[in-house]
Amino acid sequence: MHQEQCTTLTVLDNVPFGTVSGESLFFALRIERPEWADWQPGQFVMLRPEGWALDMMWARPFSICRVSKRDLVIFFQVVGRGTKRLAELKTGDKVVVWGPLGTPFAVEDKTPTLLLAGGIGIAPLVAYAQKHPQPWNLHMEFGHRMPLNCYPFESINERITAASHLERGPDDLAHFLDLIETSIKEYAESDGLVLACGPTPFLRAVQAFAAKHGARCQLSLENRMACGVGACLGCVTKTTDKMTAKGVAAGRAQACEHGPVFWADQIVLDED
Amino acid sequence: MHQEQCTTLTVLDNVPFGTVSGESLFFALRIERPEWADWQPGQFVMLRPEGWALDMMWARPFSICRVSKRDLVIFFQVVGRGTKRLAELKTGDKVVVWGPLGTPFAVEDKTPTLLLAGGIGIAPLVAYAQKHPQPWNLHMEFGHRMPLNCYPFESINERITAASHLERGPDDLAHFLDLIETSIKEYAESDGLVLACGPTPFLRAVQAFAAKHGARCQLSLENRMACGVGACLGCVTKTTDKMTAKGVAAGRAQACEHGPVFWADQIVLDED
Amino acid sequence: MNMNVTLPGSTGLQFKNPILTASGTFGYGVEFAPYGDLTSLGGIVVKGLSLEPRAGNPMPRIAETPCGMLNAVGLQNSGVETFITEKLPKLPTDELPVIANIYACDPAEFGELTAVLAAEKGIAAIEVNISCPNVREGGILFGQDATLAARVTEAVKKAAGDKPIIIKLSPNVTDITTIAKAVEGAGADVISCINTLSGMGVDIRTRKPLIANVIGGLSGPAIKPVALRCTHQVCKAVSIPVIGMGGIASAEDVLEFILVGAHAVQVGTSNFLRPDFSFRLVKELEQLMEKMNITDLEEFRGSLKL
Amino acid sequence: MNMNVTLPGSTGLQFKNPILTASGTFGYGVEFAPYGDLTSLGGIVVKGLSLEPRAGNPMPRIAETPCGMLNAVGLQNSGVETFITEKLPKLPTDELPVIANIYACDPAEFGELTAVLAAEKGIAAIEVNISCPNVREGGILFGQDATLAARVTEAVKKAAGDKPIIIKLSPNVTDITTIAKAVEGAGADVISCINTLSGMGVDIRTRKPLIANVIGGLSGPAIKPVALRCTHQVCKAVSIPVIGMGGIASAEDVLEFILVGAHAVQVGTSNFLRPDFSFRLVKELEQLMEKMNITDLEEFRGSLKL
Ligand SMILES: Cc1cc2nc3c(=O)[nH]c(=O)nc-3n(C[C@H](O)[C@H](O)[C@H](O)COP(=O)(O)OP(=O)(O)OC[C@H]3O[C@@H](n4cnc5c(N)ncnc54)[C@H](O)[C@@H]3O)c2cc1C
Ligand SMILES: Cc1cc2nc3c(=O)[nH]c(=O)nc-3n(C[C@H](O)[C@H](O)[C@H](O)COP(=O)(O)OP(=O)(O)OC[C@H]3O[C@@H](n4cnc5c(N)ncnc54)[C@H](O)[C@@H]3O)c2cc1C
Ligand SMILES: Cc1cc2nc3c(=O)[nH]c(=O)nc-3n(C[C@H](O)[C@H](O)[C@H](O)COP(=O)(O)O)c2cc1C
Ligand SMILES: Cc1cc2nc3c(=O)[nH]c(=O)nc-3n(C[C@H](O)[C@H](O)[C@H](O)COP(=O)(O)O)c2cc1C
Ligand code: FES
Ligand code: FES
Repeated sequence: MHQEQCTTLTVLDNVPFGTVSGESLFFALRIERPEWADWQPGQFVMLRPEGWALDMMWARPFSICRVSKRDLVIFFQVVGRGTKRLAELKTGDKVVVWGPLGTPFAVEDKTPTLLLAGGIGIAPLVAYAQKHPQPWNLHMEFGHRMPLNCYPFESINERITAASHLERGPDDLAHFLDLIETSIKEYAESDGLVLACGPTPFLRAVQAFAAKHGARCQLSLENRMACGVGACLGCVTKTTDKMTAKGVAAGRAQACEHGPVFWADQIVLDED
Repeated sequence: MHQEQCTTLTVLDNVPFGTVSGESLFFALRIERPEWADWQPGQFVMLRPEGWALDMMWARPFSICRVSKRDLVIFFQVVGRGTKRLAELKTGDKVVVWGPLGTPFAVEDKTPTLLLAGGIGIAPLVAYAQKHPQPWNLHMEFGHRMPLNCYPFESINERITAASHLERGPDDLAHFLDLIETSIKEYAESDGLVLACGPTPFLRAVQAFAAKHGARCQLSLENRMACGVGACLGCVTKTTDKMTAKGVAAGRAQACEHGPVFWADQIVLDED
Repeated sequence: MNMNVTLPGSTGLQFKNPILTASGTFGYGVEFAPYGDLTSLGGIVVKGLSLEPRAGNPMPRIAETPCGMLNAVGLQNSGVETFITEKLPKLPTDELPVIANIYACDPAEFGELTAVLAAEKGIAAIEVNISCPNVREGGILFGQDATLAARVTEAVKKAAGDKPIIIKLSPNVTDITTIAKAVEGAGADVISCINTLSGMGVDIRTRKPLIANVIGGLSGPAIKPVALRCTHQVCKAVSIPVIGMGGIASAEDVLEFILVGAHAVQVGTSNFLRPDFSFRLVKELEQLMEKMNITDLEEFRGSLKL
Repeated sequence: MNMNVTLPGSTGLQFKNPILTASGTFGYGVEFAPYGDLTSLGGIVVKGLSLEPRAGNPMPRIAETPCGMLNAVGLQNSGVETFITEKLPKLPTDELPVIANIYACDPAEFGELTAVLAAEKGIAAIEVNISCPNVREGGILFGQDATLAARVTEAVKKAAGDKPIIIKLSPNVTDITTIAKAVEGAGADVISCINTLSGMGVDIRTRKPLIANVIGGLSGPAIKPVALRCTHQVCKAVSIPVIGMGGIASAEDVLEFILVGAHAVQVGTSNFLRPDFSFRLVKELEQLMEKMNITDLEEFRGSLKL
């Protein structure tokens, strides 16, 4: 019935993108293509190097950024112990991968669709722009703190319009949020679609603007995950009474199964 | 006062030796030369790859097989989890190394010296033959179960005589032990020196023969070790009342500090 | 080769191999169906059930630790009724022993819950969580006090009809054998051990606990030595069968628990290493037994040389 | 930056930084002198001492486990007299607080041992191991029973003169706070926690236990969540200072124990990762504090947000 698979795949290469004070913190990890029948943007994989032995038990979730005939590419940022060790992966190393997992972003061919990306949250939206049947209906606003060449901004489908905003301090942030609110309001008025992925404070702002202006909006969450398949209940998000997904009970939905993409009005974002 | 050091070194290469049913189980691991003032055959290093993170906490002890201007070479056999992962080490990987540790083999320039090696126990004796000031006084008997090309037998100092014995079953073993007993008896009669390194049952046989014929004999033990510096008391061996080493008390001596090389009449070998 | 396990006594419990999955780590089974054949497992123990739906603990609920993890999921579940009507029918219960894991706040509620499940043909046995350290309303107490543990056991036994009952012990006690003997005396058919160790983690940057509940349960290979010690002690202390668990991550680990006397094992946290972990483990155990010339597990069981 | 630690109360104990080395993992200090400057450490706790020499447990005594190890060394030592005459003079006791760790079979012997050490100028404090799970003659009992723990504490306190006494607690109890309060009440100046968890390992091929003593003590990063939970609970339960330990393997780990309220920490099993581990840790802690803008540890201590 499902099509998820779990396989051990070989790393093709692990390419650093840009540098921050001389350090490489962003990588495009390219691995053998898994034998998937299909996948959709917004879905993710769980990935765990075999070399981790038992020290770190959990795989890490990453958005699918690109799948070609030969490879699967994810794009990641070093933030902690796991991603630090992912950065050390070399050609020929083995990784365990399962997926494609989760609920993808809504695709409405003819609807004007606004893509809001914060930092590394750009990864699934790169895939979205690539796979969309009518990309001329898409526009992206991308806010980031690190130099632009740290992110796969260049590789965004050329047929969509996209603007990037470097955030150097509170003023830049305020400006970016204003801009986002204005855009969300516009898209709401034309019954457009707003899709957002990024850090939680960013998603909280988007959620508030969408509620205020009545925009149809989806958010992609990055909750901590252990199993990735809906079993451990570690990644749940609180739901509102607007939640309609089948199988969601007790006001809690697993982000790995019923998300990571949720309709903004169906969830309550946690405090941290 | 001491000269041991602990440093992080780079792997130069990790060369498989021979194969057993198609599998590589023996390796010569070559790493950067540590900055040691001096070392002596029979001494060992503790070695732990940085990539082990916290999963396996202990370094593993290995005899020093060769030290040149450029490199330090150890020779190892895959027997368990740790050595299996050592076999995966690649050029450029980092290993933590401390040493040279322990008490070396006795060197008596002019004394006829018999080297008894069992399997991977050949490693420190390769170093011994290489460094001995008068190698023409040395003779080696080498017993092994795996094909000869699995071991560094070829690289033994050409100026010593050496015989190898493949053990295919109980008959070969009995024959080898007979031969060893005869040799030990001969060396005992000429007040020679007998040095042995190999699996515990082998050492136990050598110890018994040496006692029986009154040979001056040293054994190199391979006890399980955690610290390598005499602190954890995990590697101790029982001692006899002939033990004279300073600081040994309560009938127990740390193999890492007072050994790994002991006079055969000063220790009691454990049951397993 | 015989991997078959029949629990002695009147339980009638049979597994086609000794590998079961542990409660809370394998969902309701269906989540793992895309990754392997559920009926190849010895059995599954489903996520803890309560009489009424529960929202569980606040987030964050899980944190990774060296060779293990902490959890304070706190028994989020949609209640026993929903389980019976929505989840159970999806499972191949004819070919797969499905064990219900239950949790309640007092012996009477334990009894009520048991009665509901006892009526279900698809349920092979009932595992009683007297040891959950996560829920504040007394959760930890049942498992840490011999008298309370016995009282819960009696209440469940009375309501269980002919369903075997398994009491799951906590390691967070001074002497686990006291509790084991108490629940054996009170009528337990089987003991399973261990539940998680009481642990904690903090984030030095936010200065907050890693999980909202502050204290959570530690599981995974980190706790295997403790689990093996508990299983060994319990096997020596009681004469009912024991199901061992705690940190199992390889076929060797499975045999370790059987060597100290367990009849079967459960795999928990390792299911997160990869979702096909338990399915692969069944095959690896078969290969290992072959390599080690173990033709009958019952012969190997408890053969530790002391 | 102020890494200095002064224990409150009448103990007079001062460390130049909060990093001490744990008993049994750092020998008598001298073994590690070739790898770093002993006086750069906050202090060292030497291997457990007894009144008479002891041969310790049979071999094998140690086994590696996931993110940890088991040990049943069993207090091999050449007796307190030999320590005083042969080991202590080799240590730079003027610049380095050297803490003696002691073990005995009954309160009277604990007292006798303490009296011998109390006379030594070079000893900064006495740490009392009431929690060793390795020695069969009652070792485990003192630490698992509040009354016995208090009795040992009183005996040691009476004999200690003005030397501060540190009681080291075992985690192998249902409620560690009961024991903590009992030893505080009996006059302990400081509590250290935790000693090892009771664990076990077996070899499926030889069918024998991994360590000859069958049951041993589990230590290392595997137990850090349990150690942190115990330290947190004890810090809340008592008002005397607490030294935390269990699985510390990084500067972050040190701050975690201080965050839950510990005044200082001890590093054990991680000394086996590399013999210069503790020396490096002191420097790493300094760097981390700088990076995190912690100028005073006392301000950071116990600032966990609950
Ligand atoms: C569905 C999904 C898709 C994702 N896609 C991407 C992607 O395409 N590229 C990318 O770089 N990252 C992505 N992330 C986030 C990524 O999974 C985390 O950055 C990573 O797991 C952190 O692991 P770590 O061991 O380095 O950090 P840790 O040491 O575990 O933690 C470091 C910090 O990251 C936080 N963290 C830990 N785990 C997660 C997690 N699973 N998600 C978010 N934060 C976490 C911690 O709370 C902590 O603050 C995605 C997350 C999810 C859930
Ligand atoms: C002083 C000394 C010098 C040595 N020199 C060499 C050498 O030059 N080449 C070489 O291949 N090996 C040498 N050894 C043995 C080597 O250290 C072990 O084979 C290795 O530690 C096993 O690690 P593992 O993780 O693969 O095995 P494990 O999985 O830990 O254990 C596998 C088996 O090896 C045994 N074992 C574990 N640790 C040790 C140990 N430290 N010593 C002996 N047996 C152990 C176990 O009891 C078990 O039976 C030496 C040992 C010592 C003490
Ligand atoms: C995320 C998670 C949820 C759990 N939920 C339950 C539960 O609902 N009921 C229960 O009895 N045990 C529960 N447990 C405990 C496990 O069943 C098992 O006893 C424990 O994790 C030890 O095994 P392991 O080390 O193999 O994981 C849970 C464990 C984890 C990791
Ligand atoms: C090999 C070894 C020997 C030990 N010996 C003693 C001892 O003699 N006295 C004692 O109080 N604790 C002893 N311990 C316990 C440690 O001091 C410490 O409490 C425990 O290992 C937890 O810390 P860790 O996880 O950092 O190792 C020993 C631990 C190990 C690993
Ligand atoms: S990660 Fe386990 S339920 Fe989502
Ligand atoms: S290995 Fe620690 S004393 Fe020898």
